[in-house]
Amino acid sequence: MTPQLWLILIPATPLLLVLAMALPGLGRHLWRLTPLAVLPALAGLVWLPDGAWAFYPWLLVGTELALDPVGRGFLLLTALLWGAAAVYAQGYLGAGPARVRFHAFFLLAMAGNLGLVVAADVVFFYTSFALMSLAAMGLVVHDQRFESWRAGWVYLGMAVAGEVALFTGLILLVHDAGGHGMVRVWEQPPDAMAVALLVIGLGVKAGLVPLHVWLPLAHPAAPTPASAVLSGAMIKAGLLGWMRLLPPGSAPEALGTILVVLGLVGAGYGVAAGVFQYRAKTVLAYSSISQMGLMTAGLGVAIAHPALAPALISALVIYALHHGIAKAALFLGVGIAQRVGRPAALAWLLLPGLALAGMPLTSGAVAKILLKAPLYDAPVDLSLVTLLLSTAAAGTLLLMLRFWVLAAGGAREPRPVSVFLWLPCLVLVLGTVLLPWALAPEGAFKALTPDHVLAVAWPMGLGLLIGGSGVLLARLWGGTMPRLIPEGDLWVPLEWGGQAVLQWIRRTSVFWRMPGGRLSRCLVDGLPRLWAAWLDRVAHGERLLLRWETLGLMFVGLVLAVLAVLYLGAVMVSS
Amino acid sequence: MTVDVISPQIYLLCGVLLFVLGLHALVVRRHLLLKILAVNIMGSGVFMLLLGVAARGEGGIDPVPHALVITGIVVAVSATAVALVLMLKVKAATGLARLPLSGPED
Amino acid sequence: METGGHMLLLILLSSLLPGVAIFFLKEQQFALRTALNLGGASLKFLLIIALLVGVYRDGKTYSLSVNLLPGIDLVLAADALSLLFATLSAVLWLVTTIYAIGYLEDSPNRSRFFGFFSLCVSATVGIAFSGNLITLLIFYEILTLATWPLVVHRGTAESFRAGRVYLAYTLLGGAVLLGAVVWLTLLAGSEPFAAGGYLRDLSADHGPVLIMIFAMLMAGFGVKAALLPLHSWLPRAMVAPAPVSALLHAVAVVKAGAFGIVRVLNDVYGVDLAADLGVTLPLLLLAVLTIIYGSVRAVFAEDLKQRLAFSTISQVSYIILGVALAGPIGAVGGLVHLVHQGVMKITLFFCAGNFAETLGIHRVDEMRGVGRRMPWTMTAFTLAALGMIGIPPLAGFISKWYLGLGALEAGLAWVTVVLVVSSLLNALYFLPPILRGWFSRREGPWPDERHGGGRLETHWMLLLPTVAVATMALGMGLLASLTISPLYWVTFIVEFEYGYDHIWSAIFEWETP
Amino acid sequence: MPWMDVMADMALAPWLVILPLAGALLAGLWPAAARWWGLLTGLLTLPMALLLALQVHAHGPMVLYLGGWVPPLGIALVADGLASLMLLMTAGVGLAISLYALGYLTGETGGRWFWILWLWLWAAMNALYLSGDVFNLYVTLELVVLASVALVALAGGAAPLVAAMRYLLVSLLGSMAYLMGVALLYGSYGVLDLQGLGAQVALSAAPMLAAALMTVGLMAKSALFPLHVWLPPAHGSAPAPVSAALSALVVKVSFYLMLRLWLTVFPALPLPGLDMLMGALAMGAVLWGGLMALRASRLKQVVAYSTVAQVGYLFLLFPFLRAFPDGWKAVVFFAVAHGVAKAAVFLAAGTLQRAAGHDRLADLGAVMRGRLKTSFALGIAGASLVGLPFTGGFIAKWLLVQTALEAGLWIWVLMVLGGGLLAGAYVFRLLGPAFQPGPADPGQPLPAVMEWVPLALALLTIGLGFAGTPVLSLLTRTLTGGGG
Amino acid sequence: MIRRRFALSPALLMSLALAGLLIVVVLDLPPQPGLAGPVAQAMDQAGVGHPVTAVLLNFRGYDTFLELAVLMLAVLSIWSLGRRDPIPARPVQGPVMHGTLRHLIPVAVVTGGYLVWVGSSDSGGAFQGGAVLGAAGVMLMLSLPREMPMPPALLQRLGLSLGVFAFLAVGTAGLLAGHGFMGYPPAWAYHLILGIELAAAVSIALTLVLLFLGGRSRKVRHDR
Amino acid sequence: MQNHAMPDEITTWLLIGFDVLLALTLLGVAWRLLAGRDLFRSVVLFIAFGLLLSLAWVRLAAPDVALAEAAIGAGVTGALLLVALGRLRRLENRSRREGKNT
Repeated sequence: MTPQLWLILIPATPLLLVLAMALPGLGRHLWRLTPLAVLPALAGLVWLPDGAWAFYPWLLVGTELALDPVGRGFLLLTALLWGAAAVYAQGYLGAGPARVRFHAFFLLAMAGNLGLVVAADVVFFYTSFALMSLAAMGLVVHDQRFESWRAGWVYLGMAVAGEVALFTGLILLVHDAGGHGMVRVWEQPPDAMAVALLVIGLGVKAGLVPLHVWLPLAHPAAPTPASAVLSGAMIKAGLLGWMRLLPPGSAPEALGTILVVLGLVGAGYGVAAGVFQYRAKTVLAYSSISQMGLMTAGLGVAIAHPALAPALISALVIYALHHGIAKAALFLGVGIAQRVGRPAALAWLLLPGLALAGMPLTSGAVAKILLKAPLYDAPVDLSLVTLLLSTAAAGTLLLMLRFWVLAAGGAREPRPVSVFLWLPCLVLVLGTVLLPWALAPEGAFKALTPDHVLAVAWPMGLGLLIGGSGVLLARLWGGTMPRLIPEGDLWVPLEWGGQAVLQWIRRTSVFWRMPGGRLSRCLVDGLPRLWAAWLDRVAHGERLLLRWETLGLMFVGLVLAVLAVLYLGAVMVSS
Repeated sequence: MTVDVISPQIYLLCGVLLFVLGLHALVVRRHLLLKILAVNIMGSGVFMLLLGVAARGEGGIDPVPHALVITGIVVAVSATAVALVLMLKVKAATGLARLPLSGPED
Repeated sequence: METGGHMLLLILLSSLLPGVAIFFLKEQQFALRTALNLGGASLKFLLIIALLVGVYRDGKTYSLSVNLLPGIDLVLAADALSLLFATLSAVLWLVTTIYAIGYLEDSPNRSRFFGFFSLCVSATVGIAFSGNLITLLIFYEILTLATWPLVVHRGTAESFRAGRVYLAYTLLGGAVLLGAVVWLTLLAGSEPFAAGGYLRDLSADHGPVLIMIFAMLMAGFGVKAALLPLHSWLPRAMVAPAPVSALLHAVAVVKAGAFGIVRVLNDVYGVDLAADLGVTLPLLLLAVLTIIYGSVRAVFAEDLKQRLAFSTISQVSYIILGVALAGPIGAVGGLVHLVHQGVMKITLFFCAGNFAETLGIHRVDEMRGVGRRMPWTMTAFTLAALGMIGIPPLAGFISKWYLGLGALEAGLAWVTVVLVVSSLLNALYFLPPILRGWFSRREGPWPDERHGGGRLETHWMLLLPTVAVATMALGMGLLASLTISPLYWVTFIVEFEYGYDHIWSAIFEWETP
Repeated sequence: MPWMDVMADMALAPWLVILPLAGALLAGLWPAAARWWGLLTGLLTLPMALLLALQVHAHGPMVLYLGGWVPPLGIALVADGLASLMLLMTAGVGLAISLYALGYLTGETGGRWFWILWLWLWAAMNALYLSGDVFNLYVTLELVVLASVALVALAGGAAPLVAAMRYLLVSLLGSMAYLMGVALLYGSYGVLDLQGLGAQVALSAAPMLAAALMTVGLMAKSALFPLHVWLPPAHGSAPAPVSAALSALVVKVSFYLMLRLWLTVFPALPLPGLDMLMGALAMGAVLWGGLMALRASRLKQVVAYSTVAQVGYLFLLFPFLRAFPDGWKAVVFFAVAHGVAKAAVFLAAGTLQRAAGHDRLADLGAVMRGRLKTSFALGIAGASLVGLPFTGGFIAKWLLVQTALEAGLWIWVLMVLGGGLLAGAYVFRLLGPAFQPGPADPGQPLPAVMEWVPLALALLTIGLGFAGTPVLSLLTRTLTGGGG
Repeated sequence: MIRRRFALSPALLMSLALAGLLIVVVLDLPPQPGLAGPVAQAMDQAGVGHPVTAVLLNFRGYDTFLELAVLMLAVLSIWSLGRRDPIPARPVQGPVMHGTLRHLIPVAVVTGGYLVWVGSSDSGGAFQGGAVLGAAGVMLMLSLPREMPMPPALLQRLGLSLGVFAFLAVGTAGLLAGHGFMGYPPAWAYHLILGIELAAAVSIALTLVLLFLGGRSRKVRHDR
Repeated sequence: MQNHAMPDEITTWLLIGFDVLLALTLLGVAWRLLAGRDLFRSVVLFIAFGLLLSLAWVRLAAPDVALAEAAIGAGVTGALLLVALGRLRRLENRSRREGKNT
């Protein structure tokens, strides 16, 4: 197996499967094979050497695929999550009428996500990114409820805007670099415009704070397996994009500061908005925003201090892996939690939640420690950042508390949980515990040292304290959580405003007529009448001319006129 | 001979006036017969002009205009004959021996 | 000069003669007509392949010239650009013929339709092979003559109105063009097209005149290319049957205009001279305005074909935008869009025709749930529409990519903003039908369902061409760097015909890390 | 080529008068066989005209002194480029008209009269083209008038008779004006042959008045706006071959004569001023004729008004002549292109009219669909009228625009192009009914020749699209005079 | 009445203007030699003695030929317009008329013949002679019974085209014999001209009669 | 010489006087016939005009033309006009009769 074939198979397998689904007859049953589409990726993880690189001159405008350590981490995450979600979807969707369509879009998005991880040139990255974004639309609106459509439109609008920003940014990058290979792009420091566009374009996907509004809308609206990959794998594409396109050292350092600020704001805001939510999946979505904020901040530090970059990047990979797995486990768990009793539900959800909050012994603790460790080596004092990172863990626990309350509460509809549902979930839950030992054993061991335990434990304690007191207060006053921040926060006022504007436009006739419509209608109606009138006038003239007297007069008159002009001409000539 | 110097001028003048008279009548008179007569008189005017020119010639009487006028007379009578028959046909077809004021509406 | 001219003549005749023969066939002679149609189309295709082989492998030159007036010749010649356009025409004609046979099954006046259809293609190929401006003008006008009967084919009052508007515009354009060409011929003689233009020597004395002529030429070609103030015939011409709209929009009329503009800019004036005269920027602005305007109107159009028509107005101007950027990469983007837009738009029109013919769907809001009933067509529609938006890996992306790069290269970064806005607008009017088609549920019966009950979602002659062109739209993007791809070809044209030297390496010789 | 040399010695020009005249006489003597005499004449005249054109092209203009009497005493026959081109066009169109008439006039009592008069008309036109003497031209002009008036009246009925009467009177008025001009010229210079006059005419009152009278007289005959009113009824109501002959050929005759006069006799007269007047009238003609053609509801009327419009282009002669000595060539090519195309259109219209039994444009759809060949002829020839490419009309339009542009005469460029648009409007209006929905119906059974001849003429217009160079080079062999 | 018809109007004004212009021009015509000189010089080769006849039938014979053609065409045109009506308002038939005619017609024939013959040397010629003959014919027509049996159609047509035909034949013969179209061999000129004149006179006379009758003959259906 | 000259001059002036008179008569006749209302009178005047014209031709030393004019211009044309007028009258009567009948 050469890397040449293997690397292309990683994104191509799901695509080939989609194509096969178009086969008459047999195609209708091929959706069963969806989970297998990640096999080449998994195999690649195992077999492909570091720095595997392949070049496909026939594909697009010349495509490079490669697998570097960062890519390997993300590939693991992607393949694992998509695989798990695919298996889960087999059980979750059952034999619904639109399952073929769901799986088709699922596979397309999967292909995109896998492709962007292995992409080593800008065009293929963008292609995969677009494929993933647009195909995910099919997952978001799958249920065709009003909510899905609303979420879908917001998602799609933002995704397309993001695509366009990304496209423009990439063009600027490529223009500056003179080639579209990633290596080529890295050689050239990108200009500010490109950076801004890339931050925005990828920020949409990564849930960067003002661009995050689609997340809390889309996650609860999508079917559970789709939410899992959306939140676990796809939003990491934004992070990966930043790492790929704005690598520390090449990107301007001011960007780092901006990302740190935006990231931390996002981390805090995610918590603040999340605790006021009433649906478990929404809470998870805000948690994702918050966690992505942390990762963004981490990347920001790396960009601001390129010296710290190697350590921070690998830490971010671990963190992304950890968050992806834990978040996917939680989403899948939500699906199970609705079908089992309250204790069982809590059991499914407890471990990933704690992992997310940074509970020692879980991946969370390891990830947080790895992320924070380089910060202490920074040339400037980053203790504020560190402190805020730690504090965020308290917020995460708070969110998890809210999540547990919501997931375990409410009406239950016990149903048998098939193996397709619990198996992938179980794998992921176990993953949260086992992952650090497999990937970063020394980090995992380091996390067991007391001061580290303490470092991750006090925020949890703080969170527990706030959460507990909050729950107590609620019990005492018998009140419920105030709906301070609606689902989709910023989007809601925007939507109101937009609808008001639309109403106004609809009322004001100037707007809803097609531009130029009135003028053209005026011309279309008026000109023929004018024309007919003129024709009548001409015809009347013709009748007049037809009279012999007119004809004779004209004749004599013309003789005189010709004579006159001849005379004038003669005068002109002689003078 | 002084005689021949002056009198052709008179005929030249007369010829021109006949031409214009005929032309005017052709324009303003409605009856086709009169129009035909007018054309003939126009022609006579031209013939008179030609013969006047011939008579005025320096090298004696010029026979070429005579020939031309004879030819012209014959042509005129041919045209007149055709016009008269056509007039009769128009009269028979429309009941009027004049051109209608306006053409047939389509 | 007369080497292999018979080949070019043969290519012209391969559609002309069957066309003329078809006119005189009886309505019922289905088999013969179909044989003539397909035979002609296939023959043309093969001949063009042979021509390609001759030009590229054996290095032959093909040209034919017939004297028209002293000093003025009718010249047919095959250069890379003409081959590009001719190939596009030939391929799409073949496809459209099949489609049209299926589409017009059992409708009246088919002989007439196919006759004019063939004439139309002959004129288009003539435009492609025109070796000088006069020849281009001649075939351009012939095209007007040949397409009018197609526009009014249905014979309704509405189609006559459309035909009148079409004629008014195109004849006016033709007249202006004639004036311009005559003027130019007076100034510079009837020179053959030459890369880099042949007016350079003239520019010193005749600057303002050349600008004036340029404006007239643009107006003349702009009518068919539906540049901004001259566009409004196009949406009306939508009353024509779907294959006509498809061919009109993708290849024949609109492209003829764009092709003419490309020819004038590159082979008559030359980009340098045009830039010196300062005419490229106004053209660029016009193209930009058209792009935006067409897109905005498309957003407001509820009729599917109308929406596609406005989209055409917008998209064709990309070609003009590309060449007006006056730089090599922009030219690559523009020229490659000539092909890409053709393939994508023909796909869209085929799809619209399929919807209308199979289910009676004419409006965007009637498309709910059509994806389940006609998944193949809907897939084709999706591919082409996404391509139009510029989503990779479809053909439209390649165009936009190089247009964007070309804009940056030309130092006109703001043009990328236009591309962005246009892409957003494209998304605004193409995504709703896609989403409705795939994800909405349909309640109640279709407006007018035909071709039901078969194993396929519609008549195979409708489906096959649709899928074929959709595949092409995908393939042209996905495999853009294959030697047979339009991109490769266009790069060849731009580098070797127009003499830019770094383009090829920038696009096709990648550095291996 | 040897046969060319042999030919050079042959006096071909008289035969072009003798042949049709002999045909006319024979047809008159044996009216029952008139059609065959007509056909024979057509078949003989065309090669003769072709040979003459070749001869002129090869050896330059040929002047033949009749009876051996050299002008100013005698009369000269002048066969130069212009004349031989007009002869050739007349022969070509004439043969087509003859063939068509074979089918059109079967079993009609008027048929034989058509043949006799048509052959006379042909002979008269040929005599006129060849004549080099102002008075002789008058006689031939009268011959043309008498023959064509009789042809118009041939249809019978009130409208054609009134039309013929009006036509006759206008023509006589024009002839008289022309004759007055002849008299004035003779009075001034004492010669009658064109070359001799051209050598003497100087800028003075008498030739100016003569020029005014002759020009306006001929304008009336060639139906220039506003003296065009006699034409549409006459051409619109005559039988199809007659309409074709009148519109395609007879109108050109008086135009030819005017061109000849201004080329040969009056070059000394000043054109500035006159060019503006004539140009304005021409523009009026193009607009007026075009608008009326757009309004007319009957097929043949549309075509007749189209002639009114197209005659306008002919009178661009004056602006062009002022700009260049060679400016007239474009106009002559236009005249030829228009002649062929208009004949095709009128003949096709006749076929459709005969097939449908009427020529109301709105109801012709079925027949147009049923008679594809004819509709095609209508379309192609119409395209030539519009000036669409591959037709003679395009080359003609090109030449007009080129000439106007070369002279910097913008306004005429606009007029030619705008007139083309109007032509486009009415031509496509003509073709419109063919595209209305409905059944195809070939209508009355008709002889095949009535379908093939218009088509052949239409194809000839395409042929003319490639004849620009030879025609122009033939036209360089034209005698122009003046400079006296 | 008359004044009203010729009332002052734009037409009259323009006519007066034209008249004025013409008068000025005509009175100002420069003296010029005309063609008297060339004619006089060529008379010795003309074959006839009278200059007008020489011009008519030799120097400008082509004009005369076409003029005959015009006459013939006029008859044909009239025939093409349809059959004739009976002649209205005949003089009363009676002995006076008859007797007059009986004397007048031979005189006219002789006069006509003489005029034709004398044309070669003095005033007169084919047209005048033909006209006199024609006038006689017209009178005969007027005097004869209402529906006179006309000569056979072919004969009519032959007579009608005799002049043109003779002219054309002689002209073509000249062309073939190398004297040019419308050229006479000098030695034969007189005879040929006289022959043509005679033929022309017959034709003219017949033509005039037929013009007078107007329209094709009613009874004898000679064109079927 | 003077004696001889006097009659010459007188003759000259007489002739000129005759010419003027003839010209005026011609013009007057032409006017009357064109302006008149009675067609028959016009025709008769036209014949007279033709005869006067031939007189004028004689004065202009054109006897051939005078002969032709008298025979054709006045004679034949006159006859043509008269017969045409007669037919016209008959047509008028016929149409009047028909008008009455209907």
